[in-house]
Order: sequence, then C-alpha cells, then structure tokens
Amino acid sequence: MPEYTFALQRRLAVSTPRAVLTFTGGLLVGIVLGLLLLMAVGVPAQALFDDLVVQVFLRQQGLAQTLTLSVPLVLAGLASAVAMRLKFWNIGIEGQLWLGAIGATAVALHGFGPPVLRLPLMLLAAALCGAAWIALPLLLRLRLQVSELVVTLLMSNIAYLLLQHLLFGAWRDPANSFPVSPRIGPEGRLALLGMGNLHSGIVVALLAALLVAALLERSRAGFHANAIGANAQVARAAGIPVTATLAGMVLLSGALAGLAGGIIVSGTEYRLTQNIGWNMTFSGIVVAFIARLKPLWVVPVAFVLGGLYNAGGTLKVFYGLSEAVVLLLQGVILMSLLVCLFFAHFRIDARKEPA
Amino acid sequence: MDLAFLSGWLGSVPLAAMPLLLACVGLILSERAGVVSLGIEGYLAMGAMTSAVLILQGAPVWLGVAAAMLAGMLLALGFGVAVVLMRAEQVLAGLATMAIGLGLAGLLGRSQVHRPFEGLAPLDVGALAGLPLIGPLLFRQDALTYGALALCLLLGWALAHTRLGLRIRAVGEDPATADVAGVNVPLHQLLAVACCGALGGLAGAYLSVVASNVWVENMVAGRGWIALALVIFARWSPVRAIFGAFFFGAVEALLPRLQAIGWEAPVYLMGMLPYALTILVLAISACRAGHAQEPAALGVAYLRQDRR
Amino acid sequence: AEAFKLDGPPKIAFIYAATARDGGWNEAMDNARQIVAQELGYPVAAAESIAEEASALKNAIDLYVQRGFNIIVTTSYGYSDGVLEAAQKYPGVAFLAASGTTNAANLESFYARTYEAWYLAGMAAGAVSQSKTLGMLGGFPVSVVNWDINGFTRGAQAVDPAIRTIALYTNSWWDPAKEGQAAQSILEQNADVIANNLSSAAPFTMAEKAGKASVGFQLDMSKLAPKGHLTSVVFHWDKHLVPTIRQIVGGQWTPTEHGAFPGMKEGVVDITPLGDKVPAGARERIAQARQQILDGSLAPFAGPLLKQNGEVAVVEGQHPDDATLWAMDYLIQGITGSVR
Amino acid sequence: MTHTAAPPLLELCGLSKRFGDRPVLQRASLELRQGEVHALLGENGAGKSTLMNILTGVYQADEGHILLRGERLPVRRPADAIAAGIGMVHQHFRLVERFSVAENLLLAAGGRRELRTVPQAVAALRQAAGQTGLGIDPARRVADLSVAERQRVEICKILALGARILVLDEPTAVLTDREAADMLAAMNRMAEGGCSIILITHKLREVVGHSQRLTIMRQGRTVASNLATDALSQAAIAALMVGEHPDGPQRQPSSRIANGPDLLNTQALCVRRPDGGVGIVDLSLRVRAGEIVGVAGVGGNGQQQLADALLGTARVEAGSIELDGARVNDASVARRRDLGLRIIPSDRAASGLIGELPVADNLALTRVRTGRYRRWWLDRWRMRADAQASIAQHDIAGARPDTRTSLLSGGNAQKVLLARELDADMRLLIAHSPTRGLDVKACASVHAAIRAAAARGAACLLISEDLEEVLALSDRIVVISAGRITGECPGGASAERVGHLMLGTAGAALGEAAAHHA
Ligand SMILES: Nc1ncnc2c1ncn2[C@@H]1O[C@H](COP(=O)(O)OP(=O)(O)OP(=O)(O)O)[C@@H](O)[C@H]1O
Ligand SMILES: Nc1ncnc2c1ncn2[C@@H]1O[C@H](COP(=O)(O)OP(=O)(O)OP(=O)(O)O)[C@@H](O)[C@H]1O
Ligand SMILES: [Mg+2]
Ligand SMILES: [Mg+2]
Repeated sequence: MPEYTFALQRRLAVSTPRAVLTFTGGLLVGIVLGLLLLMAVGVPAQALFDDLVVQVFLRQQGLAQTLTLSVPLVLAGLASAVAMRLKFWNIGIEGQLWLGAIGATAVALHGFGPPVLRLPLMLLAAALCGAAWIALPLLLRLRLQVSELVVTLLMSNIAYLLLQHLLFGAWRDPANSFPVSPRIGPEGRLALLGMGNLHSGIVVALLAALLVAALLERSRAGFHANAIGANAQVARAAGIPVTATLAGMVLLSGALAGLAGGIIVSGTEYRLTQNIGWNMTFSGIVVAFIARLKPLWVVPVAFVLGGLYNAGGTLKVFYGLSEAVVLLLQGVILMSLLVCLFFAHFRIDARKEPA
Repeated sequence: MDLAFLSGWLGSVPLAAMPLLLACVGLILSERAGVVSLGIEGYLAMGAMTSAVLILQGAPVWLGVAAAMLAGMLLALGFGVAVVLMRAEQVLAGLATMAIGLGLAGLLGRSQVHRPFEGLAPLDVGALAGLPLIGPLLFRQDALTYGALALCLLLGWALAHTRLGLRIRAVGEDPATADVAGVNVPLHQLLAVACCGALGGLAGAYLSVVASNVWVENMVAGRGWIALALVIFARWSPVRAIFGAFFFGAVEALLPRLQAIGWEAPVYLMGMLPYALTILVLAISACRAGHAQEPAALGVAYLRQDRR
Repeated sequence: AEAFKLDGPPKIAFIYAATARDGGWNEAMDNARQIVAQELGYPVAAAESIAEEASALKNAIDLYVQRGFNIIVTTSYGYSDGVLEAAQKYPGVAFLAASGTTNAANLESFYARTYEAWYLAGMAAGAVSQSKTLGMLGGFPVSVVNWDINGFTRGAQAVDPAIRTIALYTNSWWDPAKEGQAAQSILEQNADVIANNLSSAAPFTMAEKAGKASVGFQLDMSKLAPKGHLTSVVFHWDKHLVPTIRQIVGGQWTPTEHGAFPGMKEGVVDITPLGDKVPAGARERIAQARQQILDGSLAPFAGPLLKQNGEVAVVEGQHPDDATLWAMDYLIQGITGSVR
Repeated sequence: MTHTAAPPLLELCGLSKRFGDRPVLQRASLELRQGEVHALLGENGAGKSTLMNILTGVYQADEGHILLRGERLPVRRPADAIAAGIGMVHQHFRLVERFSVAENLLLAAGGRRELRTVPQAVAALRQAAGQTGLGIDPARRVADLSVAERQRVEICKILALGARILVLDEPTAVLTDREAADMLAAMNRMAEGGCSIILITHKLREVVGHSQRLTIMRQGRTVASNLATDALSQAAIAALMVGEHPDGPQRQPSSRIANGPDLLNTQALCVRRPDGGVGIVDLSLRVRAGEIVGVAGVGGNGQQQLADALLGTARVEAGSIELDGARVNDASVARRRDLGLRIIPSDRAASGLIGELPVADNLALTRVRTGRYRRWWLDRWRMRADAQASIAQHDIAGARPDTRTSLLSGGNAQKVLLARELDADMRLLIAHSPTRGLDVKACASVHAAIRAAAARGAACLLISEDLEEVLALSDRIVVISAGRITGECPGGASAERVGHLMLGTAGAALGEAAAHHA
C-alpha cells in the first residue's frame, strides 16, 4: 500500500491574482457562513439581500448611516495601521479615543478660543490628548522594553475610569441627573451634510486618510517607518532615526484615535457620554489588517465594516437579533478570512511513498 | 479597620483572584509554547455559560465544570488549528476567537440567563476557619478553589520539572531545535493552547459557579484582558502568577469594602489603582529583570523550511 | 397645548439599550410590552442592544418609521438626545422615553416614583433587622438610584430612627461577580438586610447563603432568595403604557412638559407580597403606610430631610418638588456611602 | 570503487529535493561504511546540509530512499532518525539556550526509559564525555557556554542518545586550530569505538588527515563518490569540488604606501555584550586612509562588539572612537554615516538587508535620509533609476528594482549590499566577514571591491575569521582575542605567525570570557 505524506511548503512569492483570489475567497466564505448563521437563527433567507445590501449600501438613509459609522472606523483603522506598520501593537485605541473625546469636550465646555476657532481647537485638543495617552506606553517601550500590548490595554481601562470620574463629578450636566456632560453649543458641532446623520467629520476622516497615505507611502518618514517595521535592526544600522520615527508614528497613531473621539463628540453626540467608542480597538485592528496596512485601502474597508455594523443594527431592528449573534457573525467572517489566507502563502505537497 | 474587616477581606480575595489566576496560568502555558491566546476572554465566556447552563439543566456541579473546560478547550482548539496549523496571524485570530466565544456564549446561553443555581458551599474544616485573619482565607473556601489552586501549582511544577513541560518550553523558546530533537512542534503547541482553553473555561466556570451562581451575558467583563497583563507581570511563571492574581484580587476585593465602611474617596480614581499599579510593577520589573523571561519564539509561526 | 395626532394606524416599537433578558430593567419593560400587545392588539416589535449613541438610536428609529411604526418606546436615559431629535424629525410619530430627560410635543419621558415603594420596602427591612444595619447596592450614583436608597432608608427609619444603611455603588450594571463581592462586603459590616437596586442574582445568593434577608427590585426576585426575601419593588409599566397609548391612538394625548412621573397611585410601581420573615405588626404598619401613600397623606421625603453631613435638604413641613427630586445628588443622614 | 560482500551500513539512494521551484538536490547519493569517517564535500549551496537534513528527518525527500544495513529505513521525522541511532551536529547548533545541558539532552530523549530525569541525563552525558575525552559540565546553561563548549555538548548529546551514525556539519568552522585538533582527535576515537561518521567540511587538510573516503557534491548532484582519501591531493579534491582550479584569495603585494591621515582611531575602547558580558576591552586601533587593516581572530572574541561600537549600535563603555578626527562616541549612526562610515555586516539578514523590501528600497535605505529623493513626495522614479544603475554596475543577477530582496541568492544579495555601501562618499569601510557563505566567484568580486575601495583612498577595517582572507587582503593585521588586541603584524606575515598569535592566548582567553559570562 502506498502511503501518502503531506508537507507544508511556504510559497516563495505570492502572485497578485492568487493573493486577491484567496482574499476575496476568504471574505466570501465568511459571508456565506455568516448568512447560514443568520438563517439558523431565523432570519428569512429571501429578506437578506434586501435588508443587508440594499438597505445598508443602496438606500439613502442606510447609506448615510453606513457612512456615519465608518467615519470613526476610518480614523481607528488609520491609527491601527500606522502603529502596526512599525510592529507596535496599539491595543488601546479605545483609551486614546476616550481621551480625545475628553479633550474635545474640555475645549467646548470651557469655551476656549473664539467661537469660529472652537471646532478646530476641539479637534486639535482631541488629537493631542490621544497622542498624550499613548505617550506613556511608548516611553515604557522605548526606555524599558515593556510590552506596549499590555500597557496600552491597561491605559484604556484607566481612560474609561477617568471618563466616568469626570461624568459623575465635575462635568455632570447640571440640567440632567445622568452621567452625561452638558451639551456642546452649535459652534462646537460639525456641520451636517443633509444626508441622515452624516456630518463633515467624513471630510476630516478622508483628509486624514490622504495625509496618512502621503506620509506613509510618499514621504521620507514613511519610508523609514516601513523599513523599521520590516526590520528595526537593519534600519538602525542604515542610520535611520529609529527612535524618533517610532515615537512620531506612534504618537500619530494615538492622535488619530483621539481625533476619532473628538469627531464622535462633535459630529454625532454633541456631548460626552459613557457610551462612545466601544469596540474601536477591535474594529480598528480589523480594518487595518484587512486593508493590509495601506491607508488608502482603510477607507473602503472601513466603509464595508461600517456597513456590516449597520447591517447588525438593521438585523436587530427587523428581526430582534441579539448583540451576541452580531458579534459571532463578525468573528466568523474575520476568522474565515484569516484562515483562507493560508492558501495564499502555503502549499501542501502530497507525496506517495511506496510501502 | 479591625481584625474582622481584615479577615473578611482576605477571605474573599480568592473569589476575585481565582478567575484571573486560572486564566493567567492558561495563558502562561500557551505563551510558553510560543502562542499568544488573545481570545482568552472568549474562553472564559464559554466556560461561564456552559457550566451555568448545564447545572441549570440539572447536571451535577462537577459535570458543569468539566463541560466548561471542554467548551473552552474546543474553542481554543479552533484557534490553535488556525494559528498553529494554518499559520494565521496570532493577534487577529485571537481577536476573532474572542468575538466568536463571546457571541456563541451569548447565543447559546440566552434561555438560561439570570437564573441562579446552587453553586458550591465552602468546605467544612471545623474550627480552623474561625482563626483570625487567615482563617477564612485558608480554610473557608470551596472545593473548586482548592482544586483550582492545586491545579495551578501542579501545572507550574509540571512545566518546570516534567519532560512534557520541558518540551513545551522548548517549543516556545526555540522551535527549530525542539523540532530536530524529535519534538512534534505543532502537537505540543496545540496541546498547550488546548490547556489554555481548558483553564480559561475553568476560570469562566469559577466566575459563574463560585463567584456569582448565575450566568449573565458579558459577565466576564474584561477579566481575560487583565489576565493577559498578569502574564507579563508574572514574567511567565505560574508561581509568580499566584502572587499577581492575589494582589490584583486583593485590590479588587478591598475597594467595595472600603466603600462599605464609609471611606470617602473618589471611587473612579481608586478604581484606576490596580491598573496603574500593574503598569508600575511592569516598569519596575523591566528595569530589574529586562525581558529575559519572555519565550524567545513568542508569536512566531514555525515552519521547518523557514531558515533562521 | 394641542393634542397629538398620530399618523397612520398604530404600530408600536420598543428599543432597548441592552439585552431584553437582562433580568431587571429591560425585562420589566419587555414584560409590559407583552401586556401592551395583548391588551391593545396592535403590532408590537422590539430591538435590543441598540447602542446608546445618538446615531445608532436615530438609525433604529428611522428604520422603524420607514416600516410604518409610529409609537416608539425607548428605555434608556442615554437615548434622550437622539429621541428628541427624532421627535422633531417625525412630528407624526409618538415617542415615549423611559428614564429619558427630554420632552416635546410628541415626546414624553417617563419614570416612576420608585422611592414610594422603596419606602415600604425599607419599613419591612427595618422591622426585620436585628443589627439595625441595612445594606443597599446601586449601579451608578444617579438621582433615580439615590432616591431609592434614600427612600428605603427613610422607610426603615420610620420603624426605628437609629437604623443605618450602607450604600454601595458597583459602577457597572452587569457584573454579577462584582455585585456578589459588594454584597459580601456589606454583610461583613454586620448588615442583615441586603437591598439590591441592581438586577443580578448574585447579591441575593450571597444574602441567602449568609442567612440574611434581602429586598429585590424591578422584577419579583423572591425566587432568587426564597428564605430571606422580604419583598421586591416592582414595575408595572403596562399601567402607564396601556392608557398612554390608548390616549395617543384616541387623539387625546398631550405630553406633559416635564414628563410623566407616575407612582404607586397609578399602579406603575409597587411592592410584592411580604415574605414570611416580616412580623405581623410590621405588615399592618406597612399596609397602612401604603394606603397613606396612595391617598397622598404620606410623602417619603417630607421635611425635615437632612443630608449625610447634616445639611438641611428639605425644610420641615415641605415636600420636594419633582425638579428637586430629579436633582437628588445626595444621600440622607443615616447612610454610610458616597455619591462621588 | 571497491565492493565488499556485506552491504554498506547506510546508503542514501537517489534523493531529490526542491524548495519552491528550485531543485536543491537532484538524485544525490552517499554510502557509509561501518566504522569509517566519510567526508562530504562541496561548495556553498551544493546541498550537503540539505542531504543530511533528509537523512535526519528534518526534511522529506521528494524522491529516493534510505537504506540502513540494506534495509529500507523510513525517516519521516527527526524522532525516527534518533531512534535509528542517527545523530547530527548541525552547522547552526540546535540547543535551547535557556536550558541547561542536561535539559537539552532530556529534550531529545523522546520516550527513553533510561533518560527521564536530570540525574540520569547527567550520568549519560558524563559517560559520553568520558568516551570521547570531551569535557563538559551538564549543569550549566547553554547560553553561558562558548562555541567550542556548545559543540562538545552537541556531540556528547547525540552519543548519549545512543547514536552510532554521526553527522558532523562543518564542526571545525567555528573552532580555533587547537580546538579543532582536539575535536578531530575525539572524532577519530569515536570511529575507533565503532561509530560511523559523515564529516562535512570546507577545510581540505582535515579531509586528507582524518577521513577514509569522500563524496563530493555540486549543485545538488553527487559528482564523485566513495573515493579513497589517501589517493587524492588537496588540489585534486578542490578541482573536483568546483569543477575547475580555484584561485583562492591570492595575496597581492601592497603597492600602496598607507601614509594618509588616520580615518579611524579608537583609544582604550571598552564595550559590553548585550547580556552584560565582556565584549571588547581596552582596544586601541588606527586605520589610515588607503589602508586595509585585518582583524583576525576566532569568532566570538569581541568582533561583533567592535563592529557595533564603530557603527554606533552598541554603547561605548569607556575609551573613545574618532572618525576622521571627530570624536563620535555618542554620535548617532546617521552622523557616522555622514562622516563616510560604511559597513558590510557579518549577518546580512540581521543588519544588512531587509528581505521583505524590494531591491530598490534596500539600495535607497541609507540615502533617503540624506534628501537625495526629497523629503515629501519621494522621488520613486529616481530611486528606481539609481537601483537600475546599481544592478547593472554590480552585475546583480536575477534582480530588478522591484524584486523582493529575499528572493535573491546569497551572493547576489551580498552584491546589493556592496552596491549600497561602497558608494562614492565612502571613506571608512568596516567589512565584517564579508564573504561568509559565498562561493568562490562571489568571494573574488567582494575582495576586488574592497581592494578597489582602498585604492580610492578609503580606510578599510576587515574583520574576518577566515585567516586566508585576512592574510590575502590586509596591509596590516591585528589579532583579537577575548576582546583585546593580542598581537600585530604586517600584511606579509605568514599564516603560521598569525595563527600563533591567535592561539597563544585564544584558548585561555575564551575560557576567561566564558567565566565572565557565568
Ligand atoms: N529551507 C530552504 N528553503 C529554500 N531553499 C533552501 C532551504 N534550505 C536550503 N536551501 C537552498 O538549498 C541549497 C543547498 O543548501 P545547503 O544548506 O544544503 O547547502 P550546503 O551544501 O550545506 O552549503 P554550505 O556549505 O553553505 O553549508 C542552497 O542554495 C540553499 O539556499
Ligand atoms: N528561508 C528561505 N526560504 C525560502 N527560500 C529561500 C530561503 N533562503 C533562501 N532561499 C532561496 O534559496 C535560494 C538560494 O539561497 P542561498 O542564499 O543559499 O543561495 P546560494 O545558493 O548560496 O547562492 P550563491 O551561490 O549566490 O551564494 C534563493 O534563490 C532563495 O530564493
Ligand atoms: Mg549558500
Ligand atoms: Mg551546509
């Protein structure tokens, strides 16, 4: 009896068509699995296309919501991509986002600057606060080699408690017995674009994507960042300013996450609450990864993920689906995508051995 | 603060510490074999749900706990296959596993939510439990607490002193060397990941069976992430993990007690304490020991053909 | 003000911020939803776990309105801003916002005078307590929780002025392990009644294990602590929703300016039958007090009402008005605990 | 070809292996007799290690089979080989550094009953050490051992595992001559004791003195097999290996008078290893413009710390470094590069080239900072054009500007590195083992490039473990041992003299370094 043995081989070069095929294939498999799951929990199959595709992407109101949801996703995705380019695991995007939200609210509540400058100042404060929140993990990593993965994570917990401290204390809306800050005046709000809740934050997000793309793909610093991410030791030996580049890019990552917080406050919520920005770390990493860390790809991917979240909301409204199902759906799609990439990078050689 | 306060506080530390400890020891096993299991939160959720649902269906407690370990293990094996055999990116696969675990637990446990059940009673060890200060801590715990603690010690010992432990550590340190030494690298990684899942499941079961006697969606509440931080805090040693988890548990158990005796302090700022202290300890231990303990091949998928 | 006119045939939707099976707040609302559906016979839908972000809520409302739903009940304070905006956008749709803070021509927030029932529960607890120490768990220090704790303590003090309450906020709505831990720390301070303003079973289990009494909230919690259960403060939201929706449909609804604030009189909040532990004399006094609250002769927060630090909150002979109640950011004398 | 009646102990029959699309072995064969030392020879990349990795179960052959005493031996995984009594000392040691010696043995012991506990392992290792006369301490951590000690550990380990067929892959490459002699003597003792040994080496002296038969591979094929060693001269063997007469590095008498200014000047330099151990101590060195100074020594004696300190990636503990008169102790790598410092590192993958980036990016790696391609909106076009020019100029085969660098062969990757580092602004070159892992032709082009650089007036510091290379290129030679300079001689010195300097203190010094370590 001949016996078969299997050997795993890494492909030396992955051709573009193969990469594209496995990627879309993985996505498709995930979506099919997701649809099966939805049908298993009782969503009628014939409604799926209409509810998920037409409603989420093609109808004006649904599209507006998808776009609105994708604004912070773009920024979180960029934040994650910038950090991941340098192999810096920023697992604390939520924390930086909350700090950004706090910064923006502080400017609005204390009325810093003339009204015309209020909005830019808020966004600036948001970005600065986000960057400040990642400074400690950055410093610990650079100075003491402490794993940023853990410190950014812990900093998120601290940020949330800080948020609560403010909402239950100094910033509690006196007109309201609940933990929300006073509402931000009109001068601190992003303009609505006349399409659902869509606000001009989308312009900020797109601009940020363009700038980050220019920075990463077309600037000297981006070139250096690429090299550092690929091999920091070689980069150092080549005279590239490793520490400065790393610090700059990581602070940028924090600033982008903070900006997302500022935009949520000034674009949709108009006040600081306990409920903003949840799951943004997870989402940001997923967006960045699927976009293969390419800033321009972050935009469409965030749009699709926004659509997925919007679809989750739609399913909840139309079919009473629980959060758990929506979470499971997202997990399944991501996992199938990851597993399918195997076929892009490896080959299984089967060999027949005569007995 | 009198003696009763102190012994009450110490006595309830295991309640807060054990889930963290179990999850942390599981993570240590997995990381010692070179795999970062970011999906730990999902294992806990599955464990908490499975044990609660089974016990509510009339299963004996031990069966519920065993099934919780199995559930955590199955989820972990799925993750293991993805990252060990199919070489998926570990951090992302971990996040996906977390979502799947949380989602599945919420979906499957929906009908049994908020239904309390008979958990475990503390063991009766007679007068010893009445000892001041340490009595409740050492002698008024339930069987699962003692068992889980023993399991952690056993695993810590096994990792350091058995050949299986040696192989697992070798796989995380230097898979290429382990490979030519005849160790089946993927098998040992899968084994370690499965153990991590089982321990995560057990941690979840502890949450529902011992600490609260009920299952609620989202009841894991980020404990898996804390365990992840504890691993670094413990520098990959199960024994140090016991100290870490009990330290963390002690702070967690202290805060409500301080509130209960009317200690006026900004609660939210106090709540930051455990996290801030963890960062501080990480920084201090990094100053002293560097990263000498981190498994050298952590997070790297091994393939023979890839040359070093 | 002019009465509100509903667009189209009535179709009702409920929007929850968390799962409907949360064992407490949302579940009480969901029970009412089922009664509404039964009694009124209109189509009723529900969506759960809609994030408390303005954009998520507005989107859910948009979707419902598109499908012809025109009576929308939301159940979280976090929805207040979004509901107001939606109300302005859809003048033909009626909005009812539980624990909301905003009102408009077609939007009425509502909450219940839970402190009235908590007062009665406090009397039961005071009658049972040997140690003269009660404990109470709350989620976050917001006024609707604060007045429950204060009402409870007032009721107990009506039985014995020396009684003291330990109040503890867990700062989360769902973490049973944490709630168990909190209950445990109160029990260690010698409290022999645990009143739980939260909805997980863990505090009841803790109290039961320790052989202590307990008081529940939102739903009838007697099953969770069969031996020590004294009573539960429960919602009957249908008592508010059914008549209000009838009015909306009938064209007689004019939202009150500061929202609806029904209490025991309207039947929206009450206590469940007292447990065996409550002695006969106390039962009588409680029944009497209940009657007085119903006829308006007993007000739980009638002056003099002193804050923890002795400062006067309500002077002798006065009642706090609703606005003062909604701003209740203090605990009264006799309570150990902090709202910071 | 001689034939004996009994089948040979071990036969590798027609083994083929491809990696990706690249055939690495094509029907390679080898035959090993009981009790012999069999040399396996071939130029770099010929496939020797791959063949042995198939024998020991690390790789699976695509076709062909293995016979042990005439019977089919399936080796599907390393454990099968260990069980069959086949052991290999790899070119790169396979020891877990954080484990003790005894633990490393236990790791490989599989399910053996007699090797379950640390004391058993210690006893087994002691016994193996006794047999071979190689001293080891089973309780020490591998990380604390010197290279030679590690090698001894590897040998004792496989003997303790009961191996009777030993594969030694370039065992002497990393040893001093004295250590190498000890090693070979131990090997012969093992053969006398009944072990059969396959010896892979590039040092032909060792082949002639210590092996009975030899097999030669070229480009994955066996080109000569089972030749009796006695009948062959070193030159004949070399001719068989490369298919032509090799011109090893030839010394070219220096016609330059190196009297230019000091471009490099270090005074009493002290640098630690990353783990805190002794790196270099009190090292003073000068290199003039136009001069090639060779640093000879056995690997691991501080060469890496010297290179790192000069480049600026290791901290200077004491002493000073001056580049072209400017003190640069604390200067950044960038500043030193601006002063004209260039480096060819010993480990290309770790600190030379980034495999996952395209060739053009690797070529631009050091230049982007200088602004040649602008700060914003990088001039990618110019980058490409530069790369194109470099590829043409250095004749880099198989490369286009956008080729992933990891796909180039070793020699061509090294050329990319040379093209980047040996630019017009280079004034001081540190070449650290610049020809490691390269074949004869590639070596020659690297050597030519270094000579040309010196001729243009650059100062060159050649740090190499290859004595022949140092002798051939250097105008002046210093010998490094245990982090100190232990001797200096002019470029024309004889190998014996330099070797003597290296040996004079090397053995003791290594021991000392290891002791510091512990
Ligand atoms: N894992 C691998 N993947 C791809 N190619 C490989 C791999 N291992 C070896 N090769 C290639 O196979 C060829 C033979 O390599 P091998 O290591 O067997 O050579 P060698 O004869 O031992 O050389 P050296 O004398 O340098 O040790 C080389 O060209 C090498 O690049
Ligand atoms: N780790 C690896 N994985 C896959 N392929 C590899 C790996 N290393 C090398 N290769 C492939 O093996 C081939 C030879 O690599 P190697 O560096 O050994 O070349 P070589 O034969 O020594 O070349 P040269 O003769 O130019 O020195 C390359 O084409 C490369 O694609
Ligand atoms: Mg080679
Ligand atoms: Mg080799």
